[in-house]
Amino acid sequence: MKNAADIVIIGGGISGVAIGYFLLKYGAKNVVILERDFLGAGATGKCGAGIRQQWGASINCIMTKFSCEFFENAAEELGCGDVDFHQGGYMLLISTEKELEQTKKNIVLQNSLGIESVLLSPQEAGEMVPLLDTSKILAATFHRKDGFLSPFKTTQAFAKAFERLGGTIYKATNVTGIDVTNGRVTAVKTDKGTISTNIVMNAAGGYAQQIAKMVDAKLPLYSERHNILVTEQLERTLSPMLMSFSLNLYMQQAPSGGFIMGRTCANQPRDLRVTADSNFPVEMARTVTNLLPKLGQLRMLRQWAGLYNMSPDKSPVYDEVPETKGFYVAAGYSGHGFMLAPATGQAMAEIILGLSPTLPWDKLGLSRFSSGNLIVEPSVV
Amino acid sequence: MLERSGIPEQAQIDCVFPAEERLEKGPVAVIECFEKIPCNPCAQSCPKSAILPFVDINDRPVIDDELCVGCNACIKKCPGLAIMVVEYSGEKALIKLPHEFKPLPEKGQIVNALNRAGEPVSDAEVVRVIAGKVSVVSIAVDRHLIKTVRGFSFKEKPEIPEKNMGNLELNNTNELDGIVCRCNDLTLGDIRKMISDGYTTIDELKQLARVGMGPCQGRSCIPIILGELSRYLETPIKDLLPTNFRPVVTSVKLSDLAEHDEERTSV
Amino acid sequence: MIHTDVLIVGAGPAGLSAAIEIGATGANVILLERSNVAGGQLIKQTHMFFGSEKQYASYRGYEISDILLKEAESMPNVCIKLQATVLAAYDDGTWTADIEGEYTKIKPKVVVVATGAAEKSLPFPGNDLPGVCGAGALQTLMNQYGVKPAENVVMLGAGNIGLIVSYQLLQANVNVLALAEGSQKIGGYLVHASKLRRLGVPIMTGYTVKEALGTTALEAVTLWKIDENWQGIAGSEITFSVDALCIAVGLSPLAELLWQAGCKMLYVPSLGGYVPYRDKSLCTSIENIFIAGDVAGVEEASAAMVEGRLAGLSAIKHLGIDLPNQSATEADYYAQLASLRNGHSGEKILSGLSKATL
Amino acid sequence: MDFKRGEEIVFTFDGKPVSAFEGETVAVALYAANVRKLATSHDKHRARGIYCAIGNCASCMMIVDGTPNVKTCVEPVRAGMVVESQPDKGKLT
Repeated sequence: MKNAADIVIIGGGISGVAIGYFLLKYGAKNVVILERDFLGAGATGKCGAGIRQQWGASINCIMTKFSCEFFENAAEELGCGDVDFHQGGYMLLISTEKELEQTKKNIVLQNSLGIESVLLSPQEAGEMVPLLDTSKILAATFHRKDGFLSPFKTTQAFAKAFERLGGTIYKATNVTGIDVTNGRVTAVKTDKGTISTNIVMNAAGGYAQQIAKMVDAKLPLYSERHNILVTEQLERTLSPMLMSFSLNLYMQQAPSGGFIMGRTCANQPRDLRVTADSNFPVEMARTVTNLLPKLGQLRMLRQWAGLYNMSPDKSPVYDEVPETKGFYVAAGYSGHGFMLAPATGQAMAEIILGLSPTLPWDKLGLSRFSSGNLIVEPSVV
Repeated sequence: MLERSGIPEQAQIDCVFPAEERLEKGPVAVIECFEKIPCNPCAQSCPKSAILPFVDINDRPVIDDELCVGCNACIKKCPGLAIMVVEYSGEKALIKLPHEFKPLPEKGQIVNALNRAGEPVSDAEVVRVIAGKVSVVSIAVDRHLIKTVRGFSFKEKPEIPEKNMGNLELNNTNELDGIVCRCNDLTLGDIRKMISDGYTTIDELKQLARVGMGPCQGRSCIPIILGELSRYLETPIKDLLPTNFRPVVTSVKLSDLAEHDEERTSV
Repeated sequence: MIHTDVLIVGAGPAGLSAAIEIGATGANVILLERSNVAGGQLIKQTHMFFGSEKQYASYRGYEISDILLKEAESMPNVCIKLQATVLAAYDDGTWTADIEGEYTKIKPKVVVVATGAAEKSLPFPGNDLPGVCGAGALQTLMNQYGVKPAENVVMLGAGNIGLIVSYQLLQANVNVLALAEGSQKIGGYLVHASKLRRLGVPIMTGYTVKEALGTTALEAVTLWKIDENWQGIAGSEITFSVDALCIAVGLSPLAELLWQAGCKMLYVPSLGGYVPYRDKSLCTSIENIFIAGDVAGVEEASAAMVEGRLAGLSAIKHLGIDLPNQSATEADYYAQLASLRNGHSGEKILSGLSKATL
Repeated sequence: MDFKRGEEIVFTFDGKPVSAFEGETVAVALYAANVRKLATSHDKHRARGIYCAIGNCASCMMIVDGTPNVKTCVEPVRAGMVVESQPDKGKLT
């Protein structure tokens, strides 16, 4: 194991490998990624890996547009295999007047940013997705460039590109502590050895707060368990990804043919537990069969859970912590970390290397929580 | 030897056979049980307690052939059908054998007498048939075969296709080394390649190739993959990172889930 | 949500015995069995049983299952449900099941998991052809449904299952052309092996399957000799024309529910695979979850029955019910298990148990 | 061994009538009618048949009365059932 590095990234999920790639792309040298289990073992390997540009806050629209364009030619840029980007579009289902009002505003914002989302009548939505019971919705929005990717292949593509540019990845390596001398990071201690460094990138996802404690930094974030299930595999019958905030669900038919679906359940534990929730299958089944009755024939095969790293305004945090020099954090994605990964990589590379920001990353700093100008993001499941 | 072929050695047989004089005096049980296994029904079944009581259930049975009258009680009780009753009767040897096959032979029928390897050694005449859950068939053979004959078979044997069919050209669609993951059609070669490419945990293989994620939930493939990983990493399986087994054991319909009756309080 | 004192998963020899032990105290028991008939492996075992009279020795498997089932059914507080698959165990103590198509949630005070074991599979060319199946499958066809499984069979594996199923195939007048065993020695009881040899079935130790041949179904199988590290020796091939190849290369515990519930697990080869850690009284690392039978370690049905009784007794103690001569009964069960495991076949089990016992 | 067989019923397999006994499962009835190939694997389209016979594996999946992916080795036979072999991953009806 190396005993020194310019930058040590903690966390081998999609954010960690993306940040690593962008750092080396913009000229950083001697970058190391430390992963406790294997790449994508955390929330990355547990999520539906969707990507949508249909948001209420412009910064989120801009960042996901950036990410979408990156994913569209990731195979060439990373040069390490396909990322299975299935661009079947996202269909957001609207079932309340209040939500319809907010959605109309969102569409104006999105169109102004070059995102060609459209409003659909229930009948139009029904033609695109025959499985839908259109009586349950008032309207829908659709953006054909949205879709989902393979979380595993995308993570592997970033990781291989990172290694090809000279980066080093240590799997099965657990971070046990971070040395700080007069307010500056000096080394990262692991169960396999110690690496001296002046820059530590906290990309530990749901464990961001645990890692931050190692430098006595307090993050206004909490990690919450979110359950998800997959059904048996069938022939492809559903192309777009479906989502509804008011009806509280998201669903896709994965390349394997299984339908992946999830929702936000009440009072979920915040103790980093990723066990299965005993009420989730029934709640999920009721939600889905209410909206898509034919899916009642589908058999649930498996249920699992991952951590959402929640921020107060449900928008990400990209910043250096005030308490300790050289300790950077990228977290608080509140359930859409995967789709933001290219933007996260770009942001952290520019912040760490002091490059001029291509997007207003400062709006996503920690200071916003004390100054009060939060980026309230209404559209999150 | 017995452990390899299943056929006891002559020496082992000799030491469970009573002396020649005893065989002349009348029927006596012979128990060909040469292994210490947890089993004692023979001792319990003997009305004459000629089979000495077991100290430990794994003891091997010992017969006091003065007490034994060859009444067949133990033949029917031995789970391993290891007991037969034998006696000399003039020029012949009478052998009573346990039989659990249909159809039963008839009295007077001529059958093949078989040795312990199932090979015919001579003809034999069926002298008596006692039908039951375990039937007892006694056959008569030449007396010098008393230690050789251990079974019988009917004269007309079902024709069994001869063994070596090298010339079977079947358009064989076999993958080179067999299917490991039946749900996703992954062969042993596929698995070994992925492991040598650096994916050295079950969960990585699951994510990469969906192995263990099909309807069988990894029951047939994961044990094999553990073996492969253990060999490749030279690490005992108990030290490998285990995978997770998630709900549900067998798939359940979403409609059954949706129709769940929360209030029901009895099965 | 259904609240009950005890949930027992699996109505095989272990599950039924646990139900009888607990049922006698009057505690409420729900016994769920996924198959449409109770008895687990027992109903397929047409041979007479080993062990001592306490474990119904000399009875036939399906007779024992009838005895146990009748006794369990005679207790009003024991509710037995067939075609009831236990689906999941959640960390909040909820267990879910699909009982005849009805999704059910149960919150038991105590659970006895007696889910048994399933056949191991073997990778070799053609191993997925129809006609290549587990020994249990042939037994199910023969002994449960009375269907003649095949005309000509080759059996793989000389453990007790391979030997016994071969004998049962002969009884169903199927030709067992050969029994191949990869290791140099017969694994099962030698009396079973002698039975087969007397009936003309060759036992080929040191041989294993090279390839199964056929297009839409099995037509032939090629065996070959193997050296000490199980590599085939070219030129030693023998091909048999068969319509069934029966795999009996060992069982491994069906421990998924214990994984889900969060029990500490350990891989123990001599017990068949991953098994839960447990204490002497068969309690797992989770205090209200007990195990019995092959899920605790692959053994004979006789041991499964005694473990069922022992786990039942431990569950009763956990419920706070104390019976008059409880410690005497418990000592008897420990003694029975010790004697069953005293032979040379027991050494393997005892060494495995020593690793898995807390 | 004597078997108390249920009364005889008929169901169809790929259009052809197959007789079975009440209490049998679909896969067992087909096996008795000498049908060995029950399913085809999705990826390499290899023939599959009874393997575990107790619902542990996925080698006997067929379409039963329109529902795909039914484990026929644990699916009880019913008179008039329509059983079809499943060429693909199955479709919603």
